[in-house]
Amino acid sequence: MSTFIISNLWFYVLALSLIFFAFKVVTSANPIHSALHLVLTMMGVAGLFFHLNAQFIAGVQVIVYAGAVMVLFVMVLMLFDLKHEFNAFAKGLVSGFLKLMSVALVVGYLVGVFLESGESKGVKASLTTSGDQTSTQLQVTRDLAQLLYTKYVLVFEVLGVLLLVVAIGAVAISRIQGGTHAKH
Amino acid sequence: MGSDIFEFSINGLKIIIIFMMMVQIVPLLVWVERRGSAYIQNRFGPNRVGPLGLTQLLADAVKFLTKEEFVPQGSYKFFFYLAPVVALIPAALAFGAIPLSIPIQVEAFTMMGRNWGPYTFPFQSFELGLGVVFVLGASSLAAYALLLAGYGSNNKYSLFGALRASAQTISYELSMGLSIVGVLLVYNTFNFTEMVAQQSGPLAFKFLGNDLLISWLPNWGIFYQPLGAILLFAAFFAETNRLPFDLPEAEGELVAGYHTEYGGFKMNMFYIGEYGHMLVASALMTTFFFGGYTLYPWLTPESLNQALSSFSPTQASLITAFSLHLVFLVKVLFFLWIFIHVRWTLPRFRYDQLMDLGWKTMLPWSLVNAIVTAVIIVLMRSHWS
Amino acid sequence: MQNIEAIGIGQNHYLILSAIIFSIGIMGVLFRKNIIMMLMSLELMLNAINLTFIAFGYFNGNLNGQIMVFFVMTLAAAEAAIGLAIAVMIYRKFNEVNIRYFEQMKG
Amino acid sequence: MNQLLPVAFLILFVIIFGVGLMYLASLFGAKGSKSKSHLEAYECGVQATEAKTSKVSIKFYLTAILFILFDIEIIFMYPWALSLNDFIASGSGVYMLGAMGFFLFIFIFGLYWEVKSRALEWE
Repeated sequence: MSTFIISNLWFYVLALSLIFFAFKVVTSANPIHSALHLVLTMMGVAGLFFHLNAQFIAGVQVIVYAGAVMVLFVMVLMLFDLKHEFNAFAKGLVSGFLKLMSVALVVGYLVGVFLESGESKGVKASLTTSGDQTSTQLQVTRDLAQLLYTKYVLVFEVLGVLLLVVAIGAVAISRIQGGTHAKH
Repeated sequence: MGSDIFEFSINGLKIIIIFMMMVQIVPLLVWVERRGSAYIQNRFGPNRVGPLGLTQLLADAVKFLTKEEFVPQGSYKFFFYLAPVVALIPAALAFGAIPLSIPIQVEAFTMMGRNWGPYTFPFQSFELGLGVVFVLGASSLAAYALLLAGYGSNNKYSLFGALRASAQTISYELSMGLSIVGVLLVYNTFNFTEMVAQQSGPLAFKFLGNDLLISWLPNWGIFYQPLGAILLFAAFFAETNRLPFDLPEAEGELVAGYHTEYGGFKMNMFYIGEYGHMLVASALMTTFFFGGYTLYPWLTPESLNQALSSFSPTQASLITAFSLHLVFLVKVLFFLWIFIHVRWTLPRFRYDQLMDLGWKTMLPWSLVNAIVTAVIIVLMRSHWS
Repeated sequence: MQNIEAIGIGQNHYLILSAIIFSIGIMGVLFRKNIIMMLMSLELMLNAINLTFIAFGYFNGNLNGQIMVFFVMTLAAAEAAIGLAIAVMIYRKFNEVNIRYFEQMKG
Repeated sequence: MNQLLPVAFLILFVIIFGVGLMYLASLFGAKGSKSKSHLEAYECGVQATEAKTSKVSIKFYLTAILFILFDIEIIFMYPWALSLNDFIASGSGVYMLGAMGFFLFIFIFGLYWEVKSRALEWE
């Protein structure tokens, strides 16, 4: 048992730190603290992706999530200059209890489905057969590209249009002057 | 990191030395900058402290350590102290991923009664299959140090300086990403070592299906991507907040932008971050466009191995590794000198000119560069027979 | 549970981890009152989902999981961008980010 | 695991290096007076006034939003740039150009619209 734990120590260390950071995201009162903990969570998830033979996705996760989306979050939080939030958490015992029950129900169902979905597949052989670690990472990315641009090319084009729509929408939203409470 | 204690300790030592190389480049570059700017402006620069002012660097180091520990009143202490450390990490990670020379092969030898197997030590901190993606990810984290410093020092002007600096950094990351797409089109790999290997031979490319060879020119990336090189180099200036893109620190009321409240060693760490980014930028330019650690006809791994056949294999690989490393350093220092030279010759941009340049000229041009490269590659490499 | 010990980090390890993070994300959305905190917890849930996709992809040996994560990331970033644009607009007009305040929004 | 171990080792070393030298500097540093005016944030002499988020602050987050969207479009170009050569070798190079051409047309149209709608004007 001990050798098993030590050789897979990295997973437990990463998993525990992920859960701790995720918990801090939700429970820290100062929003910028939680934003920074969310960045650390994303870096931890990128580390996990790295071990699941998805190195390119780990890189994309760091570039897109940790490097762009979270910068926007931190920038917006700084613009608002939100100090320490005092009543950050919803009050009310009964509603809190109901919420907890619903979350427990959903997660319990999820874990039940996972565990009973047949025996664990164990550690699968890496997705591609070729040589040492660095070339397999490249080979996985090439297969990913092959799949992305042949089988899923329609999704790829639709996402391009989606990004255009979101760009125009964001600019339009930032230009709204009127509104029910607008002080003329 | 290593199968046994010897390999583990050598790799650990190598990682620390490479990071220390980046940290030690700061006093050297500060000295070169002060002497260089003095030379450009026809004055002497520091020459009081020791010969040619060289020990000025030690004086600066001591000064940094003995400065007063100042934390502005009412600031967020945790962010204030976190920002300089976060400023160091992206540059250190990015510099660790770039190969500085060919790996060192060490033969099996016996020491202390045990025979240690043959090793190969990669001449870089960590050997990654997707080096380019890792470096882009690391450099995209640079915006956090600016935002934290600006927010932590509870000074409304440094907050604006931080917002401006991070807005500039992210808007130039777009054209940097696009010009790197152009480089990827030429090399078809994310791995730096393969890129340098492709650049070590004579200039050879497929022209309308049949191969063309120009033997007196090295196969460097600059001949395939001239526009991409210019755009990437300009984007690096903006990434490191160097002149002519250093407006967030230069506005009248912003005084020193996001690091107004920092003094002493914390300020020095911001400098280490900035000069570290400069070092990474020059290392990337040499690896992408100027053949990394190879110099085609004379100093390539193959030619050196033949020349050193008289030594034992371990010594031969050691000598070739370090001589190629010197080649790499010379090229990097050349680009560092250009960074410094530009700082003292060009005036700085106004903020709206700076953002217009980023969004309205460099981004479209790097887009055009990527498209034209792709079309030419499809034209040239598909076989017409 | 015995066969998991022998093999090492099995698929269920990853799935249980992502279930935990997903539940933390749901609780974040339900319990926090600040709009931006809810968007952040949403990002947390999407990260957990990405982890599940990649774990299934790795243990079944095909790349569909990674392609799916690619698209989920695009949608998550687009959603975060629009969500924050709306949050900034609300903040500029009402100078208040507390979600309970907006129940009386008219029109 | 040994792929990521050097990265973790380097991050740890950088943090220890930074925090250690900062602590060292605080030990050796001169001790400034703790009076209120001494610790006042540097406002070039003027009395510090409360920050009011001005109009210009909207442009910052709009730039960040547009950065995310265009960054994702660049991320989609990386696998394309990587595998273009394999597609050419398998004879479907022009198809790849067409697929990415449409995507880039959307990218260019989005950029053109941003420029024309003066969304990126910094007054």
